[in-house]
Parts: sequence; structure tokens; C-alpha cells
Amino acid sequence: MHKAPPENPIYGVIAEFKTVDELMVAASKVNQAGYTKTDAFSPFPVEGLIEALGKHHSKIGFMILGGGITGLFSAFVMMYYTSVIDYPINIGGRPLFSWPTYFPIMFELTVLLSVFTAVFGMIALNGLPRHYHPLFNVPEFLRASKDSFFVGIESSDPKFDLNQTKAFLQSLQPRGVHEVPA
Amino acid sequence: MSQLFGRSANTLALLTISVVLLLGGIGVGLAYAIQGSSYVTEVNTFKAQPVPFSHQHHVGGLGIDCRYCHTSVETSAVAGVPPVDTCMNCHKMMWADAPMLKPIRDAHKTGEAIEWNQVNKVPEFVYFNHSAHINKGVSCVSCHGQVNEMPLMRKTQTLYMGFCLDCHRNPQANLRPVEAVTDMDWHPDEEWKKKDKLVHHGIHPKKNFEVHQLTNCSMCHR
Amino acid sequence: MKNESDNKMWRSIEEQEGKHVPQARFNPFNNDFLSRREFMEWSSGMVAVLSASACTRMPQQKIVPYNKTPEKVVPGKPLYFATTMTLNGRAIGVLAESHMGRPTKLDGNALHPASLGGSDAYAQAAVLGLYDPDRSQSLNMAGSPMYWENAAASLNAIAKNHLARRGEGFRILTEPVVSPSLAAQIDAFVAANPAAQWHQYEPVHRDTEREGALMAFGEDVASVYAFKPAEVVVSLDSDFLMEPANPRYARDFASNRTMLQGSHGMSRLYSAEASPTITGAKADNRIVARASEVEQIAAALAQACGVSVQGTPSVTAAHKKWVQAAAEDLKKHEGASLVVPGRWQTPLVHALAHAMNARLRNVGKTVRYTAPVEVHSVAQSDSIKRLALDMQAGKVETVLILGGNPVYNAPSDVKFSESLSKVKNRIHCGLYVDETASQCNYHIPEAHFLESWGDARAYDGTASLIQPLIAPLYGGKTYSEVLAAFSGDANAKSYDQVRAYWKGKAGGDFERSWTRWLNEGVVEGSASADKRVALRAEGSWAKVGRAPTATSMEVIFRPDATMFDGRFSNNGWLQEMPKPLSKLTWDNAAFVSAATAAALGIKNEQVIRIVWGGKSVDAPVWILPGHADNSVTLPLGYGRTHAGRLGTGTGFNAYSLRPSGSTWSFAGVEIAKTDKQYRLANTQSHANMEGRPIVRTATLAKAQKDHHWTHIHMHVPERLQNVDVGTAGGEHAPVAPAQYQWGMAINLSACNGCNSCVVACQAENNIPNVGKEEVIRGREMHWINLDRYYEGDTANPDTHFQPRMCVQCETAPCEVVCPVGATAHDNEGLNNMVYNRCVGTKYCSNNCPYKVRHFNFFEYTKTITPSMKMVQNPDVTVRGRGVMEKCTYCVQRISEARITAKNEGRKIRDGEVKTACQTACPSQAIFFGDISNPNSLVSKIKAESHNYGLLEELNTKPRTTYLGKVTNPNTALSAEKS
Amino acid sequence: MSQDLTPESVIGPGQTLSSVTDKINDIVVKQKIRPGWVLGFFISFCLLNGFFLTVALLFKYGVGIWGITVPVGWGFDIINFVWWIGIGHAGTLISAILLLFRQDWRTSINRFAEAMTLFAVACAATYPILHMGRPEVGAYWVLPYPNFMGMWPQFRSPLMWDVFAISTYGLTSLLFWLVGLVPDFATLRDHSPHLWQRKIYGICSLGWRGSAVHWNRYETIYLILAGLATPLVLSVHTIVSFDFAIGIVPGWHTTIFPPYFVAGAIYSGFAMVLTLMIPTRYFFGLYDFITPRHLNAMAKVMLLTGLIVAYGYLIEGFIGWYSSSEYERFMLINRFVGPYRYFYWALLACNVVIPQLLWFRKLRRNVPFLFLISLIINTGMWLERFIIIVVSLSADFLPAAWGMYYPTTFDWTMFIGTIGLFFSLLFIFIRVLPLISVFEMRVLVTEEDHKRKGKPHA
Repeated sequence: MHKAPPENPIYGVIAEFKTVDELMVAASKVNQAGYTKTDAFSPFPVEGLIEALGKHHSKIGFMILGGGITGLFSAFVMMYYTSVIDYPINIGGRPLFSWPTYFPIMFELTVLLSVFTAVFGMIALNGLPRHYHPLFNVPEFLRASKDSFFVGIESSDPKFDLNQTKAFLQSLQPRGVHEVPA
Repeated sequence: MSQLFGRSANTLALLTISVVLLLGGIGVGLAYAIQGSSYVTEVNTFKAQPVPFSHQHHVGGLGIDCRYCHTSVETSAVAGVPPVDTCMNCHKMMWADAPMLKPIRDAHKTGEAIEWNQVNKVPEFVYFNHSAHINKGVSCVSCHGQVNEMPLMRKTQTLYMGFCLDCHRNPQANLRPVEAVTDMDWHPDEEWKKKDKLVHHGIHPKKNFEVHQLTNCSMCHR
Repeated sequence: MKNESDNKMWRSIEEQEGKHVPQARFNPFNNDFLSRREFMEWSSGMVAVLSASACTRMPQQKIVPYNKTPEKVVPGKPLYFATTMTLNGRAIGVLAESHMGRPTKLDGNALHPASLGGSDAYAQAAVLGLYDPDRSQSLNMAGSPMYWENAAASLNAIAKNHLARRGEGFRILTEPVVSPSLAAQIDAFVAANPAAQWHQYEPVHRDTEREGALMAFGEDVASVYAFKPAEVVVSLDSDFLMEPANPRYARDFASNRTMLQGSHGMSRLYSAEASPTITGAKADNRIVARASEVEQIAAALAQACGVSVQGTPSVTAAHKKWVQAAAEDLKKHEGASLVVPGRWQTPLVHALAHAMNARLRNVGKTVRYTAPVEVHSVAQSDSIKRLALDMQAGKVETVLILGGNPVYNAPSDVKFSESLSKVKNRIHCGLYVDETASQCNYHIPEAHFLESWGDARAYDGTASLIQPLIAPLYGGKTYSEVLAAFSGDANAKSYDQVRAYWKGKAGGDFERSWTRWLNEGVVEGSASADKRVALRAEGSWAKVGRAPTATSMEVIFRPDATMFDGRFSNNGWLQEMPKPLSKLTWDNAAFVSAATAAALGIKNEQVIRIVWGGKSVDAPVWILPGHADNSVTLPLGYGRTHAGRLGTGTGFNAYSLRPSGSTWSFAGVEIAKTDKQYRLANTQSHANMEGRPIVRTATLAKAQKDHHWTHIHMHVPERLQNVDVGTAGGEHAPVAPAQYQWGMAINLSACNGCNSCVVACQAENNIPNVGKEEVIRGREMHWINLDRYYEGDTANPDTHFQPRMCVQCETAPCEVVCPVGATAHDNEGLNNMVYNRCVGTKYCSNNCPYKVRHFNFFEYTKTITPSMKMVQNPDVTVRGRGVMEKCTYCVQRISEARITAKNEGRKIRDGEVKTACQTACPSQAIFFGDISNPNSLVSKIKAESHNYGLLEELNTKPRTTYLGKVTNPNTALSAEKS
Repeated sequence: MSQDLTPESVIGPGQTLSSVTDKINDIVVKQKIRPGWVLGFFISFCLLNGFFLTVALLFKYGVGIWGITVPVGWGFDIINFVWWIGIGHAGTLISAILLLFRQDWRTSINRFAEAMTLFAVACAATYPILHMGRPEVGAYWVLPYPNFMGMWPQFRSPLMWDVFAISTYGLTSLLFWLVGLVPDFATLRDHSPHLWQRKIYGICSLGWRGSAVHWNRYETIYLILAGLATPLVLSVHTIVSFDFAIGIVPGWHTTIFPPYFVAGAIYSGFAMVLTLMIPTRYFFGLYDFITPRHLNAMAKVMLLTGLIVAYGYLIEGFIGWYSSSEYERFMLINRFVGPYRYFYWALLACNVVIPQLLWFRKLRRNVPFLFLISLIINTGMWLERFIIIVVSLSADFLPAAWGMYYPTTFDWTMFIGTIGLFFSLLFIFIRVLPLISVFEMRVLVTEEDHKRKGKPHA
């Protein structure tokens, strides 16, 4: 584990753990210690981790609802405008406003727009794509995508002090603690 | 050093995405632009003609009525492009040896027909009938524009289906008294402005219909 | 299943290898299968296609105005001229529609007695023949093309040479001539060359009629029938409903069987025939009799009617009952009955018929006699035979063949072509370089009747003028011009010839009457006068011979229902027109009865060999219900070798078996099975109505008792049962009534399945031909399907016809399922089809319960040659590949009428718009008009109690409705007839 | 919990986080290309070119090269369309519905099933365009975009509903699939042997770094997507069934179609998953991830849906008789004894009779048998569409208009061609993407070993 010269700017410090359970414990400890600019990294989603870190659940659900409603109404407006207002044509003696036939498309567009908002919303909120990230400077961090678990505290945290923080993290018996050069 | 990508990668990624989206938008916009452009519609583009016939001179200047040459416009689907004889009626005497009119004279001698380049045309699956429009007070100007100001004939309307529909949906704006249809600079007087032109021409007013008969497919397509 | 179809596909490719595509025989794989370049083109080109169609530039087009506008021509407006078509020694007056100088459509001339407005399929299709690219196009002398002047000169030389010998060795061969002026010209020629001889021959001749008349009256007379006053008609193997160039009979016959507008009675037709005809199909009491039995039956009938016939006719029990019933009926309606002998029958049958009509006091009422229509009527079989013998004997040096195709259709025993080769100057004038022309050393292209001046007489002798609508496309000459050339006048115009002739005839102001004749198309007062004829004492002739042996196989020859004698062989419209009864296209077949087929162990499409007197012909079998047993019908007119790209190679040639003696039928042929199969293109695979109320029929008795007999209560919700015709659309219809609401009614009692409407529709609406392979795939495009259903036992079933075109449903199932709105309703209740919007999902066709939509599976029009394009109707869009099409009630005609009416500030008058099928129908079965106007004819017709909508239980609310078919069988007989 | 229901586990013993990761990723990044793969890909690619050739001919000559005619205006084109769409249902079903039902056995097969869905939809999507007489305009005239003609699509037509249903379904499945792939891309980015691999996968991974916050959003939308996809997958085949149910043709016009089409879709979908899964499992030795329990579960699903389909046939028959509409009745009789009867009997055998063998637990365990029966069911479902479309159209209301349908060479090349397309895509997929969702396997592994440790999950 190499030591970065202190004058170099630092992104933060991360501590590596072997198992989910250790991670959970560590996460809650970090939270109790009052760190706010924290994050945890795991090779798969871990239930309750976010609460352990004292963070809130995502609100993306409401965006998706919005998307769905937009789809619903745009579908209706589109069909009503084209077949009743803009160019009314007598199709097989059926009423111009044949609302029952609108349902399939209204449903489909609802789903489509919801899905778009969901996926692209998630990507955007996660600040992706982000191919360069300071964390990738740490060689050990590669394991985060395989079998290792990390807790990280950013230098921008008000309570952050390189040595104290490192010491604190060491106290959680991690596999190791690494500085993340910015 | 385990970074796969440099710092610039992030901006590059966002840039790529926005460029792709932008190009898509431009592509669509372009398609519309081209289809609406005079390159495709040929609106206001002049065409070389065997004889540079000037409507401006004959209609605007001499005040010859449209129907003098386009004889069948009131009775038939096609307005009719005049035979050489019609030209010669006058040009036997006046400008009898103008070099510009040589093709006419030749045609008159040889009996060969003259090939004009068509300017205003609708596709072959559209059955436009001049007489129906003329007799219901739709002026030549509505589709052909102010020919009295055209030194060379040109298109003034796209003649796309959309153009036809606009008028078929609401004819009011384009209706005149029948006797004024060929009048190039006619202006509605007050009392005409007030009048319900549809009733005047016995065109069934739209209010009677949820579907206006004039927008039926069979009106133009057979 | 799969393999079979694949074979088809591949077969068609091989067939096409290195061959030019015939214009109407459509085959997509015309050239190479798929070249590398094409592959690139098409696999990569799709993107291009898409983008191209996204923004399309219209091609630059030229306007070529007239140099001097011809008189009367208003650009964009059609003109109509009356002229005359001649067929089989009869003339029919036609009205030709001309667009900017090119005739596009023929219809019957309402002022002409043989038509009264109706027309037959031949007249409808004739206009296509004008533009046939395979027509003879160059004047040919001794194998080398030549100018008319030189040709005329050498013809004149030949004539001079003969004139020196008073015409010795000069022969003229024509078809029966009904043109007075031409006849006069020929007579003049023969008068100048007394030793020259004039022969007449036509395969579908009237020899039996002639001999019958001679037998009965001692002189040749033509019988003119009047079916209107006839209450009882007995047809002895006659097909008067298909009388060539004479739809008048069909019209008159139908006119007192309409069951419309208060006429609640109808005539009764008895028919005895061997080979099913549409006349037999319309008969109320039909018996199946072998051709040879008809004579016996006729004799029995005659005896029963009081004609003294010697000998005892042998008639089967069933036939006897029919004879008794018919005789009683005939006698009951003395003066209002009629016995019609078929020209396929023996002279004796004709003579007996004359006798019966005389006994029944019908002469002068339902039948009258006139001088023969054709000038110098002769026994044509003998005429051609004598000519052949003389040629054989080397007595003939020059033979001038004006029309006709004897090499192809002369009787097989006269060996015409062989004898012809012995003649020095073989001069032929005809429309095609046909079998005969190709054996002549002089060929002169003939001018089509739409290109020439002339005149001709109708069935009742009425003369009418032939005037050209277009200058000869291929420099054709008329017969009279050719004859004139012989007498040295190369520049003679048949116009002068005709005028000169009639100038002599006309009293008073010739110019005035001449113009009137041209305008009306009829020379008034020219009908031949009645001829008083006395019946010779029966004793001298009325002897019935011995009964034929029922077991020996009989062969029957008949003109084909679409090719006639073969002259229409290269006419695509007629080739693809389904034959009224067999529904076959593109081929003829040997028709046999089901029983005979079973007995011989042969199946449909199996090839049999008919052998007689050392000759034989191979023909595919087609089982025709109602055909006589132990008989086989061979339709004439196929198996041509020089017909043109379409006709050549279709079907088999029945002439090769046909003798000059008994030309219509004879017994004693052998039938040998072969293991060959021949694929026939049939347009209707299923003839059984499956007990569904499709064609609703009733006997007169029933119809008179229960007026609502067509109203069959099916399982339909109450709300849906009433067809509220008149308001376009269902309960929620988005349309307020427009000025007009179009509707149609078809009277099934009148329709006789003659196909006239089918071709009329094809001509009016630019309907493409698809060719045999495509018809086999079930892709024929006719907008009118003339359905033929059978009911009862196959031995002698009831036959029903039903024209089926788009019924313009008010709640159309097709419209709802179109994703792009290419088919929609207009305010006048028409089910519009917008071809240029159609993307070809075929969903509408699938969802159409009537299956009246037709799809352009290929670019069917791409095989149309430039000359064929001229026949197309400029008022109708020509459909391209991949679009659906269907009947539109001739919307182009409606639009024209509407615009004219508006321009004149009035409403469209009732009857002002007539659909093509309606105009063509000879028996006036089709009614069309504004159904929102209660006083219009069609409204009155639809108000009839037996009016019904096809499949109305589906709540499609069809605008086209049918009037149930009423028949008037004799109750005494209808018992044993299932 | 599911693991209580069946004793067997959904994953082999002794698998750890790293072992699953390596086992699955190695197939993609380490393993050499096997001759078997090359052969398979080559064959499918040849078939694919047959497809292109047919399409070229189609554009040159028109749809007439097919056997379709009047009255049978739809033939192989629509049959195959419905068949492929049906197959395309299993993927979303497995990944979405089973996710909602917390069926943990779905984990190891959902990636594969989703891929299969995508490719099936791709195959299906070719037909709605290519079956048109004028695809060059039809392809975009069915889209509601403002144009110079002033014309719009006609939204009463089920075909318009199809346009939206198919495109929505296609896009949704694609996104669902891609989202699932992102974390696995990240893994490949970090653990591939070669730099170029890491670069490529790196780009695809969008810089995923497994942050807890990200995972949280990820989980949320993944669940919502599942929630959305569930009604969607049911709606798609419902709408496809409307193409017929809205029609007036006897044999089409019936209300049982939506449920019975959906069941049929799942039926054929699972059959196809088995058809593909069993060989893959064998070739790549994925016995630990695709255990007998998976096969068993899928077999049960097929049995259930098969019974629903059989019920559909039953009701069709009953209503046909009960309606007392002579057209409906004739349609039924025609199916049993008409010219196409053999197809109908074959259909009943493949879809109703033979699958009943799945009642036997022993046979459900018998892998070769399952493979065989999956093939049979696929055939049966194809036949079902043939019967519904061709037989109904060939003899409808007016006997005079009846006609037979004979497929041509090009109908077959087109059909086989799409199969080529399907397998070409599949073979590529197997080589370049992890065919089992790695991160979800990790979840499974941790759960498993919590179970072994008897510790409750944190």
C-alpha cells in the first residue's frame, strides 16, 4: 500500500472489508461517527446498506409516475386530435370518437414513457456515464466489482481529517485502508 | 495506475451523447426542410420554355382574359393549353417576324406540336377538375397566383394534399363571385365580405356535417 | 402440398426462360432469376427507396397541345360515336367512348334493335382487340414487306390476268357477308368475272337452320323471335341467350321474367339439351338429352302438338313426361308460345320447330320470317368443301381470302391447308398473321372495325353504319379497299364505297339522313320485311329416323363461351374471363358428366384421348354437372398455333376432329385414358352453397303466396336485423345524409351469367390481367365475381348465378382494420378505396366477408405494351404493385355526373349515372341510383318485398342488395326434379 | 420462501463470490472459440443470408412470391410473426413477473431468457413491415407524424395497436436487459485479461462503481421496470390476439383469444427457453447454475400454460357450437375434417396430448425428454397459428370465394431465414456477454451461505 505525499490533493479514504456483514457494521459505525460525505461500494446490491449509512431512499419513483401520466395523456390527445379534430373521416360508420379503441395505445405509451424516465432518470441521477473516477486510482478498488466491500469517506466531509479519519477506519478492522488521490 | 480512461473521458461521453441526439434532430428537421423546399416543390422556380411566353405581358399588359386561351377551363377537367392556331390569331399580324416567335411560326407551318414544360401539376392519382372550381367561384389566383405578374410561368403553391385540404376544409376565404374568378386584381367589397359565400355558391355548409363532404377521399381520388 | 406449389413456381420460371412475356400472361420471373447486380440493387437499395419516398420530386412532364384543335374535341371530355360490330353473320350497334381520339370502351347502342343498350362480352372486349400488339402490322407479299401501292398494283395485275379468262380460276372466300355495300361490290366483281366463284365459310355456321327452312318451306328464311310476348318457350338444344351479336333475345326473354314493379307473372322455359348452356341454366324445366336424342324428342313434341310426323320417336319415360307437359303448356298458350331449335340440331328439328310454331299460331306473333340476313346464304360446309376439292384438283389459280381462318377451322376432312398449297396466288386479308395468313404468299393487314368504314345488317335485317374512331394503327385495309385494288383502284376509300351504296338506296335528302344514320348508328326503316312462307305438307319431309344407340360415345362441338370460334384467341380479357358454367380460364376442356367420368374412371384435369376415324385429340377432362351421359363436349376455338403471344398454345384444337358432315355432334368416338395431367385454371373451387341463404330462390307459386319469402330469419340480435339503407353508417354514424346516397340492386331472376358485366367492368376500370399461373393461385383481379352455384343432383342440377362485387357496406368491416385509412366512407355512402394511400397489409381483404377485394400481388401492369396503354380509361387510376383494389360503383362516373350537375346548377337526374356493369347487362338485372330519393328507380326496386342483403345478418348493411331468384317450373314435372 | 418449498438449491455447493464471477466471465473473456460454436454460428449465418436473399426478391417482385392469395391474405408472414412474438414472452415474464414473485431460481436464467426475448422480437418485428405490399411507404405511414399530405394513421385498426405494442415491448425489453448488464460490464471492465476487452467493457459499463446510493436507485427502478413489464408482457399478446379477435372471420372473432394467446405465448416461450438452455448448459458446463430445479420449475410452468391453452381450444369448440352460428359451426367441422385436418390433429397432439407427460415427476427430471418435448411444443404452437390464420380464412362466408393456401419456397426460406437471424444473434451473445447475471448470482451466493451458516440475512 503506497503513501501519497500529503501536499497532493486527496479525494478521500476508503476501507476494504471481506464480507457483507463487516461492511454493514462498518457502515453504521461511520454513520454514528457523524460522517456525512460517505459512501459504500459492493459487488451487488445490499439491503439496508443505505439506511446504515444514514442516507435516504431515492425519490425516482415520482419522476416515473410523471413520465407515465405524460404518456397516457399524449396518447389520448394524439388520437383524439388526429381522428376527431384534424381530419375526421367516416370509417365503417363508426363514431369519430371511438374511445374504446384508444385504450391499447394509451396503455402502451404510458408504459413506454415510464420506462424511459426510469432508465434514463436512474442513469442521470447516478451521474453516469462517469468513466473516470478518483476511486479507480486505487488498484484494490477493482475488487469492489467482484468479492470485496468498501466504505469511503470523502475529503470534502467537514469532519474529514486525513490522519484521524484513516485511524478511525483502521479501528473497524478492515482488510485495508487506502487513500484515494483526487 | 488503474484508470482505464483519462479525466477527459467523462466530458467526452456526455459530448458524444448530446451530439448523437442533436444529429437525430437535425436529420428529421432536414427531411421536412427538403420536402418543403422549392427544390422538391418547385415553387417559384422558373422553367425554360420553347417560347418565353409572358403572362405578365398578355394578361397584365394586354388584359387578355384567361379563357381566351384556356378555353375548356369552365367546361372540362383540364383548362387546356392553347393550340398554335390561337397564338397565330394575333401573331399573324403583330410581331409577325419576331425571332422569339419563330418556334410558333414553324409549328404553324409544319404542323408539329410545341412541347411546353409543365409547371403546375398534380400526381396522376389526383383528379382535379377545373370546371368544378371555376363554376363555384374559386379564382385562378388561388392556385396559380398572380400570373399577371409573371414574366415566365412559375408555381406559387406546393399543390400538396395539405394545400388542397386547407381550402376544402374551409373554402370561404377563397370564394368569389363567379364572374370574378379570372379577375387578377379583384378585391372583395364590403357586402361580399359579409356574405356567406358557401350558401351563395350552394356549397353545403360545413355545419351540416361532422364530416365535410369536400374532404371525402372520393372527391379527388378514384 | 408444399412440393406441388413449388413445382408450380419453378415450372413458371422455366417456362419463361428466353421467352418474351406475353402482355397479359403475367409472370414476375420474366428474365433471369436474380442477377448479382439486382441482388445488390435490392438488398442495399431499401434505404435508398425509403429515403427517396420520404422526399420525392415529381418528374418533369411535357404538355403537348394540339397544333390545330380538332372540331368537337374538348380536352378532358370523352366523345361518343355510334358504330357497328359484326360477329358470326350478325351486326350489333355499339356506342364507342373516345378519349382524345382513342376509343377506350364499347357499349350497346340503345337505338340499335339488336342491342337496345345491352351488349355481350365479345362486344365489350372488342376494343382490346384494336390495340392488340400482335395484330398483323405489315403488308406482306411473297414473304417480303411491301408498300400498299406496289401491292395494289400486283393485285390488279393478277385480276387482269384472270379477267382475260372471264375470271377463270379466281375464287373469293369470305365469311357470311352481312354488309350490303361489300356484297354489292363482290357481286359486281363476280359479274365482271362470270367464271370466278364466291365461297363462304364460317365454322359456327347456320347450315342446319338453312336446311331446316328449306325442308319446311322450300326456301331459306331467317327466323326472328320475339320473346316478350312468349309465355311458354321450348328450347330444343338452343342457346338463344348467348346468341352472338344479339343480346336482344336475352333482354326480351328477361323482360317478362323480372318479377319487378307489379309484374307478378313470368314466362316458362322448357329446355332439352346435351351440353349445358346458360339458356339451359335459366330453364324452369330442363331435361338432359344426348344430342342425338333431341331429334326424337322434337318429333314426339311435334306429334303432341298436332304435327303429323311419320314414325314413332323413341323417348325415355322421363323425357316423355316432359314432352307431354311442354306440349300441353304450348297448346294452352297458342299464339303466345314459341319453339326454338338450336343451330346445333338437325335440319329436321328446325323444320319440326317451324311446323310446331305454325300449328301453335305463333307465326307473326312470337316468330316471324324474313329473307336471310347474310347476302346469298349458302350451305357453308359444302361451299368450303367444293373450294377445297377444286383447289386440290388444281382448278384454282388465285384464292382471295377475306377474313376467316379456314386453315385452322375448316372441317378436318376437307384437308384445306393441303389443298391451299396447290394454289398459285394465295391472298389473305385479316387482322392477324394467323394459321391461314402464314400459308398464304400475300397477306394484307385488315383494318379493325373501329378503324374502318362499312355497314352491316342485324339479326332482323336492320342496317347500321360502321364509322372509324381512329386512323388505322397498322395501315390496315378494309375488304372493300382490297377488292377495289383488284379492279385497279388502289386509292379507293371504303368511305366512298359505303356512301355511294347508300346514296343509291336513300330517298330524299341524303346528306341529312346520312348524318342522322351516323349519329344514331342505325339506318331507319332498313329492317327486313316479313316473309310469308307456306309450310310444305309434312308428309313430304316429317319422318323421324331410328333411335340412336344410347351406349355409343357421342362427341359434341360447340363454340367456346369466351373464344367463340377462336377469333378472340389473343384477347386477354376474354382469355381470362371465366366461362359462365365451367368457370375455367385460359383453356378449353373436354366436358363430361359425372356419371360418364365415373364410368370411364377419369378425373378432372386428367388428359383423355378422343379418337375417331384415325384422328385423335388429347384434352383435359372437366366434369360439368348437367352434361349428358356418354357424351363429351369439345369447345372450339383453342389450340391455335399462330394466334399471338396470348392465344398460341392455350387449350386443344377440337377442329382437328370435326368433320364437314355432322359438324355439331356425332356418335361412335373412342375415349382412351392417358396418365397425363393438365393443370386448368378454375376460378371457383366450391359450387355448393352449404345450405347458406346466399342465392335465395323460390318458385313462382311460392313467391306469389308469400311475398317476404327472401326474409330468412337467422340468429341475429333484434337490434341488428333491420338494414336501414339510406343513412350511411350505423347508429353512431358520423355523417348527416348527403345530397345523394348511392345504392344498387341486382335482380337474380334476370341475371343469366353471361359475363358481359365482368368484361365491361374490366374495360371501364383498367383491371389488369394476371395470367394462368396467377389465376391458379386464385389471384384473378375481376372486380365482379360471377358466382355459379349448383343445387340438387349433379346429373341435372339447378344452376344459380350471382354477380358478387363490393356491396359498399355502410358499416364496412374492411375500413375499420386499415391502419392508414386507405379505405373509408364518403358522405354518399361509397366505400372509397384510395390506391395511393394503400400500403397493402391485406387485412381489409381478410376482414371482408364478401371477399370482393383484389390485391396486386405483382406489378401486373408492367406487362402492358405501349399500344395496350391506349385502351386504359384516363378517369381511373392504374394501380401499381402491392395495393388493394375493388369495385367503387364506378365512382369516376358519379364524380363526372356530380360536377356536370353542379356546373349546370341542378341535381343529378335519376338514371344519369349508370355503372359499367349496369350499362352492359343485356337482361337489365342491375339497377343503380340514389336510394335517398324514394322516387328513384333503384329505390322502387329495393322496395320490392323480395329484396334482401347478402350476409345482412352480419350487420354490414350492404348498399348492394339482391332480389331473390324466382323460377316458374311446371308443377306437373317439378315433382321428380329434385 | 422458495427454498423451503423445494429441498434442492438453485445453485451448486461451494460456489463463492469470486468463483461464480470467474466461471461465468471466463466463458466470455478467457475461453477459446470452440469449433462447435464456429459451426453453429456458420450454419445460422448461412440461413440468415437466405433471409436476406428472400427479402431482396420480395422487394424486386412483391409479396406475390409468397403463397398468399385471396381469400388467404395472410400466410407464413403473420403466422411467423405471432409465433416469434409468442416466444418473445418468456424472457420478460421470467425476469419481471418471477422477480415480483421473488422466485430466486429465475436469477440464473433471466439474462439468457431476456436475450432470447430480444432476438425473438427482432425476428417478429421484420414481418409487420415486410408483409406489406408497399413496405417502402408503409414502414413510416403507420407512424403518426405530421406530414404534407395532412393524413394520419387510423387508430381503430389493431395493426396500429401492434405498431405501438411491439415497439414498446421491444424497447422496454432492450432497456431492461441493458440495465441488468451494466454492473456486469463493470465486473468485466475490472477483471478481463486484455486491455482492449477492459476498454470496450469499460465504455459499456458507463463507469459503474457499485456505490450504495447507485445500487439503491438501481434496485428501485429495476423493481419498477419489473412492475411495468408485467402488464406490458400480458398486453402485447393480448393486442396481437386483437388482430384476429377484432376481425369478423369465423375462427377469429372470439373473446377467448386474449387470455388464450397470452397463455400460448408463455407456453411457447418457456419451451424455447428450454430448447436453448439445455444445450448451452451442456456445452458450457453450467450445471451448478442451471440446476434440475430450474428445469423442473419451467416444466411445471409449461404444464400449467399448456392446460390453459387446451382450455382455450375447448372453449373455442363450445362457443362455436353454442353460438349456433352456422359459419362458426362450419369452421369447427372444417378444422376437424376439412382439407387441413392433419394440421389440426397434429396441433392437438403437440400442444395438448403429449405435454401431459409432464405430470410425471420422473420425466420432468429427464433432461433429454424435456428437450424433445420443448421442440414438440414449439412446433405445436406454430401449427396453432397456422390453423387460426389459414384455415379460418380459406373457408369463410361465401363458398364461391373459398380457396386454398399453398406456401412457396420463399415462404420457407423467409421462415428459416428468421430462425437463422435468431441463432446468429444468440451465438454472438453467448460469446460477448455474460449469459448469466453475475451480480445477481452473487446475491444468491451470499444468501446461500447465510443459509448454510444458519444466520438470518442482515
